[in-house]
Amino acid sequence: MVSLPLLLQEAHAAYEPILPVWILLLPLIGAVVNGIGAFMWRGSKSIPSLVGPLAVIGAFVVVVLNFVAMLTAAPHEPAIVSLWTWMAAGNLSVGVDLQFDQLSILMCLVVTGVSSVIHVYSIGYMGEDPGYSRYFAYLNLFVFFMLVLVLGANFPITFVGWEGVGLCSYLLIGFWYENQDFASAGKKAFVVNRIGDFGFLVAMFLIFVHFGTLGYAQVFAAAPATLAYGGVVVTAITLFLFLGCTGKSAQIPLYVWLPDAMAGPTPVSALIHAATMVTAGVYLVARTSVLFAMSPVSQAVVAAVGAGTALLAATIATQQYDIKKVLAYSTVSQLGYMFLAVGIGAYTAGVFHLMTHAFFKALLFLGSGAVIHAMHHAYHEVHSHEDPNDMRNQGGLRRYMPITFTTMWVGTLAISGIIPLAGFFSKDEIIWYTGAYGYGILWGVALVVAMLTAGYMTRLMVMTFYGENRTGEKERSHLHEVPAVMWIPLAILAVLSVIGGWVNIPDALPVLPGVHAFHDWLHPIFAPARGILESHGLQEAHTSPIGGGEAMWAGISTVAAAVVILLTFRALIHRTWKPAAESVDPTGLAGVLYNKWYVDELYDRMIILPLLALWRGCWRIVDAGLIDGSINGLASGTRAVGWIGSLFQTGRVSTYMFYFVTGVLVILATFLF
Amino acid sequence: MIETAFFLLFAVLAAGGAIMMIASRNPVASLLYLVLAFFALSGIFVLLDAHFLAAVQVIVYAGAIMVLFMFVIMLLNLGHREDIDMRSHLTRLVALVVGSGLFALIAALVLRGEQSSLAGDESGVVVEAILRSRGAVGAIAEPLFTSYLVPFELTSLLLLVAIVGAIVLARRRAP
Amino acid sequence: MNLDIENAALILSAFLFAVGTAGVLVRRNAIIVFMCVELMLNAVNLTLVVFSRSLGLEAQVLVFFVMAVAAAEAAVGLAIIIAIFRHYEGVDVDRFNLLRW
Amino acid sequence: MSFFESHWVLTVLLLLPLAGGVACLFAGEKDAKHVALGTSVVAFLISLPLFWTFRQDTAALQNYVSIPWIGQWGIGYTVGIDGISLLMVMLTTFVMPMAILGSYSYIKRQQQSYYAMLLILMSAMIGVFIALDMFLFFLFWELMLIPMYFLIGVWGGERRIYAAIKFFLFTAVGSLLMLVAIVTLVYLYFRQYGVVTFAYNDLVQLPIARSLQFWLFGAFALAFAIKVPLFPFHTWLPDAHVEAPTAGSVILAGVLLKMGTYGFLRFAMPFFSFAATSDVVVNTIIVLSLIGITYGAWVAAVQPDAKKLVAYTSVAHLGFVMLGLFALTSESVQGGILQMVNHGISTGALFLLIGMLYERRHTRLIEDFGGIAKVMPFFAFAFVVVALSSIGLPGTNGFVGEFLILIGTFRTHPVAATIAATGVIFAAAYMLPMVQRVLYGPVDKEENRGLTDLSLRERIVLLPALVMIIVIGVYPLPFLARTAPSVEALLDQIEVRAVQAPVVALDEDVRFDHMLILGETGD
Repeated sequence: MVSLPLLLQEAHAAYEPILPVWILLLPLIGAVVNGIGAFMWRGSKSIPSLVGPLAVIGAFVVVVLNFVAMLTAAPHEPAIVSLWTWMAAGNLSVGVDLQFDQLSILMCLVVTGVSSVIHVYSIGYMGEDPGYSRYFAYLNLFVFFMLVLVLGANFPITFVGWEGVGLCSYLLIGFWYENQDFASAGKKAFVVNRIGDFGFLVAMFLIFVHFGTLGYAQVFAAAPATLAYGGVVVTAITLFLFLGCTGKSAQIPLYVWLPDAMAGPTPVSALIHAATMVTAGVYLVARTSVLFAMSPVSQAVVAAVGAGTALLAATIATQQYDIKKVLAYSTVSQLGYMFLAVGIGAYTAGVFHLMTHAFFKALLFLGSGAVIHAMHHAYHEVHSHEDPNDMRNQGGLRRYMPITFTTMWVGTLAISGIIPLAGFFSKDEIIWYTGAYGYGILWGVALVVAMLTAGYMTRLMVMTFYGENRTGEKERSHLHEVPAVMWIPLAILAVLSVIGGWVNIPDALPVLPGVHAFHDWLHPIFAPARGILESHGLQEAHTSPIGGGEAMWAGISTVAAAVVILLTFRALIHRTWKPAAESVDPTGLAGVLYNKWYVDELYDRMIILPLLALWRGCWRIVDAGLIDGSINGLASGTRAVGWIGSLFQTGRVSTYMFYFVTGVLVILATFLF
Repeated sequence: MIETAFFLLFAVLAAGGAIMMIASRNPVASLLYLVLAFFALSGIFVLLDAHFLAAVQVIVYAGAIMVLFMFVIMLLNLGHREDIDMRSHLTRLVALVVGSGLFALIAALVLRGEQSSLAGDESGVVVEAILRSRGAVGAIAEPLFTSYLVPFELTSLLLLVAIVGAIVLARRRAP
Repeated sequence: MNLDIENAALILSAFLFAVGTAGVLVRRNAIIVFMCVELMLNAVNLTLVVFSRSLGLEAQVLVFFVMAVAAAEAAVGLAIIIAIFRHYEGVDVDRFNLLRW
Repeated sequence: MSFFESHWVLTVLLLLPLAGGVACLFAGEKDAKHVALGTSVVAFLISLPLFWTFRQDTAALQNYVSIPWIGQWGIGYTVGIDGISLLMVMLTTFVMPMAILGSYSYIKRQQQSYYAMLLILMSAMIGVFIALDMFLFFLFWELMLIPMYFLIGVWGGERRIYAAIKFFLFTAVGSLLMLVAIVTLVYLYFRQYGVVTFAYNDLVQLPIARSLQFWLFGAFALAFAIKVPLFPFHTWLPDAHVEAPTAGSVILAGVLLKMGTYGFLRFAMPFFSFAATSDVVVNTIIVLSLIGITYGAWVAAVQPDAKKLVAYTSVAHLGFVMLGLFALTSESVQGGILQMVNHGISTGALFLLIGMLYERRHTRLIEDFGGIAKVMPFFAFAFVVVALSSIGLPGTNGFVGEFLILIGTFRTHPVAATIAATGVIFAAAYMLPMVQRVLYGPVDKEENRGLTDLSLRERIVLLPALVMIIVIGVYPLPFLARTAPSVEALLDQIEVRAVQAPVVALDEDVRFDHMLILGETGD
C-alpha cells in the first residue's frame, strides 16, 4: 500500500487520480457480495452490515484522498481516466472514461459522505427486515451508479449512471414489493424518469451530430465555435437535456413520481430522493453549463421551471399530513431553487445549495425515519395498523425522542435559512443572484417560497414533536429514542447542516468574514460558462429589483424566516389534531393543496387513460380487427370459394362424367369453330 | 357395292345394339345387346381389312369379357328388371342432348376432315399389300414383336397384376 | 356427299361413343355403366382400325393393347363391383360417393 | 490451413445437427434429449473458436468454399462467413443448447421427433446464415419452415394448428415471390454474361436496371419483411409465439426473426442497391419500422398474456433493427446487427422464463400471477435482469444496440430517430407493469403459494443469457469490431452500386422488360 503522505507528495506536482477504479469498484463489490448474500445466506445480518457500509465508507476514503490530492495540486484541467473503449462504430467512439475535476470530486464527496452516514443508519433502520441483504445490495449498487453518473467523462457514461440510479430507485421504492402500491410507485418513478431519459438521449444524438463526439471536454471546448449563440440547435440540445433533468430531479411537469417514491424505506428516501439522485439534474445542468449559457431561452426555461416548481411544491407541502410527503414536496421545492440558480447562471450557488441541501434534507429524512421507526415499533407492539407516517397520529414526541427532536430542529432551521446554518448561505445566495441578475418576478417567487418553507417545516415540527401525543394509550409506552447506530448519523448530519455553509460566505455580510473557498474551488469548472454569459451582457446589479443591497436582503430574509417560524409555531402550538383515522380530509383551498392541485388525477385523465384506450384500440381494432381481419378474411374468402366449388363435387361418377363430357364438347367445339 | 350393303347392315346392328343396351332395363338383355353390337363391330373390322382384330374382338371381347360380365350379373343376382336403374326424365333429356351434341360435333369434324382427307384414293392399298404378303396375323405380329415388344410384354404384366388385383378385391375377407 | 366406308365407320364410331356416354349418364347400375365404358372403348377401337388403313398397322397394334387393357380393367373393375356390392348391398352408383370427402 | 480457417468448420456445423437429429430419431424416448443437448453443445463448442480465429481486419468472406453441385445450372455448395454471419451463426449455436435444455421437462411426448426437429431446424438456420449460393440459401430458407411448422403444430398449445398454418402461409407466400425474383436475377445474369449461376458473389455484381430493381427488391423485401416481421406483416408472430412450445418461441425470437433482417442486409440491399437506397423505399421502411416500434410497444402494453406481450415487444425491437439497417450509417447498421444478437439473447431468455412459469402453473395470463418474487426469488432476479435488458437499460446489451441504432439514424433521419427514441419510454411502459403484476404484490392466489424456485437445470439454462446480457452491455467492442469491416464494405458496396445502377436494361431485348412492366421508361 502506498502511504498517504507519499500520495500527497506526488499530488503536489500534478493531480493524478488515486485508485480511481476503486471508487467505483468498492460499492460494486459490495453490491455483488450482498446480492449473492440475498440468495445464499438470507438469514445472516452480520455480513451485509459489515460489507454494505464498509464498501461505501471505503469509497468515501478514496474520494477524500483524491480530494486532498486535488486540493493540493489545484489542477485546471480535468484528469481523465480511460478504462476501456465501450462502443465504437463508424465515427462514434465512446470510452469508459472517468473525469476527475473539482465538480465531480465535490459530488463524489457528497455522495459517498452522505451515503456512508445513511448506510450506517440503515443498519439500525432495516435491522428487522427480512430483505436486509438485498437492501444493502441495492443501496451499494445505487452508490456505484451515482458515482458513475458524476464521474462520467462523456454523456453516455453519465447516462449509464443516470439510468442506473433510476433502476436502483425503482428497486428501492418497490423494496417492499409485496405491497402493490409500493411496487406501483416504483414503476411510476421509472416510467416518468424514462420520459426524461428520452430527452437526454435525443440531446446526446444532437450533440453527436453537431460535434462528432460525446466527450465533455471536447464538446465544451468546441461548443462556442461550433454552435451559434442562442441558436436553435443549442436551444434544442439544452431543452432536451433539461427534459431529462425534469424527470430525474422531479421538476414540472415530471415531478409527480417523487412524492410517491416515499414508499421506499426512509433511508432510501433520504439518500436517493433527497440528497443525491434527484440532484443529478442540477449536476447535469452545471456540468453542461457551457451549453446552457449559450442559450438564453433554455436558461429562462430552466429558471422559470425551477421557480415554478419551488412554488408549486411548497404550497402542496403546507397541507400534507404524511411526514415523508411533506419532506418530499420540500425536496421538490428545494430542487426548484437549485434549478433557478443554475438557470440564471449562478452555477456555484446552485451546486452550493445542492451540497447543503444534501446535508439538511438527509438529516430531516433520517429524523423522520427515526420518528417512523419509533412509531412503527409502538404500533407493531400492540398490533395496530395505524399509519406511523401520518403526523396526525404523532405529536408530543419530543419527550420520547430528544435527540431526534433536537437534530430535526437543526435541519428545520437550516432549510428555513436561519443564519448561520448551512441553508442560509446557499439559499440566500440563490435569492440574491436571482434579483441581482434582473429576474424580478422569479426573485419575488423565491422569497415567497422561502417563507413557505419556514412555514411548512415549522408545521411539521409542531405536529410531530409538540402538543399532546396522539398515538394512543397503550402504544405510548412503547415509544422511545432510536438506538445509537441511528442517532449518531443524525448527529453527524446535524453538524454538517450547521457548518456546511461556512465554506462560502459573501463579502457583503457584516460581522462574518468573507469566505470564497467554494467559489474558488468550482471556478475552473464554471469559468467558460460565466465567460459566455458575461460576454453576452450578464451583469450583477448591486441592488435588488426593489432596492437594497445583499446584506440588507440577507438580513430581511433570515429575519422573515424567523418571524414565519415563530408565527407558525404560535399559531399551531395550541391547535389540536384528531388522529388520522378520525379526521376528515380538508376542503376548500386546503383541500386542493392536500390533493396536490389534482395534478396526478389530471395526468391520469388527460394522458394515461387516453393512452391506454388508444393502445387497447390499436390491439383490438387495428391488430385483431384490421390486419388480422383482412388476412383471416382472405382465408375465409378462399374457403368460401372452395365451399362453392365443393358443391359441384357430388361424389357421383355420373356427375363427373357430365362435367367431363361437357368439357369435351367445349373442346370439340373450339376445334370445329 | 356388296361391301357397302354389309357395312350398312353391321352399322345398323351395332348402333341398334348400343341403343338397346342403354335402353333395356334388364341387365342381362343389355349385356346381350352389347354382345350383338360387338359382333357387328367385328364384321365392320373385317370390312376394314382388320381380320385378326375381328377375330380377337369376337374371342376376347364378345367371348371372354362379356362372359365375365354375365358371370358377375348372375353372381350378384342382378338379372332382373330394376326401375330405379334408369334415371329421371330430365337426366335422360340431358343425356340425349349431350350425346347428340357429342355425336354431332364428332361427325361434323369427320365430315369436315373428309374434304382435306388424309384418306386419299390410295387408302387401303398399302395395308392390302402387307396383308397379302404377310397374312392377317403376320401383318400385326410383325410390329407387335419388333417395335412394340416391350409394351407387349408389359401387357402380360398388366394382366398378371389385374388377376392378382381381382382376386384380392373380390375375396371375401375373414370376418 | 360421297360417304365411303371409312368415313361412315368414323361416324358410326362417333355414334357409338355418344351412345356409350349417354349410357353412363342415364344408368345407375354399375355394371351397365361399365358396359357403356366398354362400348366407348370399342368405338375408339373402330376409329383406330379405320385410321390403320391409311396410317399403318401400328394403329391395329394399339387396338390390340386397348383390348388387353380392357380385359385387365374388366377383371379389376368387376372385382371392385363385387366388393362394393358386398359393402353396399347394391350396385347403384349414386350410393357410391366415396370421392366426396 | 487449420480446421477453423477452412470451410470444414462451417460444413461440420451444418451437418452435425442433421446427424444429431437423425440420431435422436433412433435414440430411446429417454435418451433423445441428451443426444440433442450433446449435439448442440458440441456444435456450440465448435463454433466458439471461430470467434477468435475470425480475422477482424478484412471484409472478405472467410472460411469460404465453392464446390459445384448442379453444374449445368450453376448451383454450388458455396458457403462462407463475414462478420455479420459470424455473429448470426454464433447466436444460433448459442441459443440452441438453451432451447434444448429448456425443453427437458416441458416436452413429454414424442420426444425423439421433437428433438430431431429442433436439430434439423438448427442445421437449416446455420445454412441460411452461411449460404452464399442463392439456390442453397433458398433451400435452407424453406427447409427451416418444415420443422418449425411441426414444432408449433404438434407440440404447441391449444390453437396450435391455426398458428402453425398461419405461420406457414405467411412465410411461404413471401418466399415464393422471392424465388421468382431469384430466378429473374439468374436469368438477367445469364442474359448479360451468358452464364447460368446462382452464386452470390456473381449475382451481386450484376447491374440491374433501376426501375426493375424496385420490383425485385419488393419481392425480396416482402419475404424478409414478413419474417422480421415488419408492420403490418406481424400478426402471425403473436399467434405463433403463444402457441409454440418454449423452445419454439426461443428459436423463433432468437434466430428465425433475424433471418429477415439478415436477408435484407445480405441480399436485398446489395443486390438492389438503387432501390434500397432510394428515398421512397427508405422512407417507407423507416415509417413502417417506426410504426413497429411504437405500435408494437403500445399493443404489448395492453396484452393480458405474458407470452403475447413478449411477442409484441419483438415487433418493437425488430423495428429498431430495421430502422438501423435502413438508416444506412455505419453506426446504425452495426447497432442493428448487435441488436439482432441482443434481441436473440434477451427475448429468448424471456420466453424461457415464461415457459418455466408455464410449466409450474399452466397459465400464461399475467393476472394469474402476483407476488412470484416472494416464492421464486431467483426467478424474479433473472426475470428483472432480462426485462431490463429488453427495455434497454444502460449496462445491459439492449442499450448498446439501441443507442448505436438511434445515434446513427439521427445522422440521416433525425425526426425518425427522435420518434424511435420514444420507444424507450414505451418499453418501460409495457415491461414494468408486467414485472410488477407477475413478480410483485402479495401472493394472493393459492396456487402460487407452493411454487418452487428454479431448479439447478433451469438456472444453468438461464445463466449464459444473463452473463451475455451483462458482457455485451459492458464490453460490446469484440462484437462490434468483428462486424465493422463487413459493414463498412457493405455500405460502400451499396453506395457504389446504387450510383452505378443502369438507368435502363443494358441490352435491347425489351420484350422481356415489357413483360416485367418496366418498358422503355425508367429514370
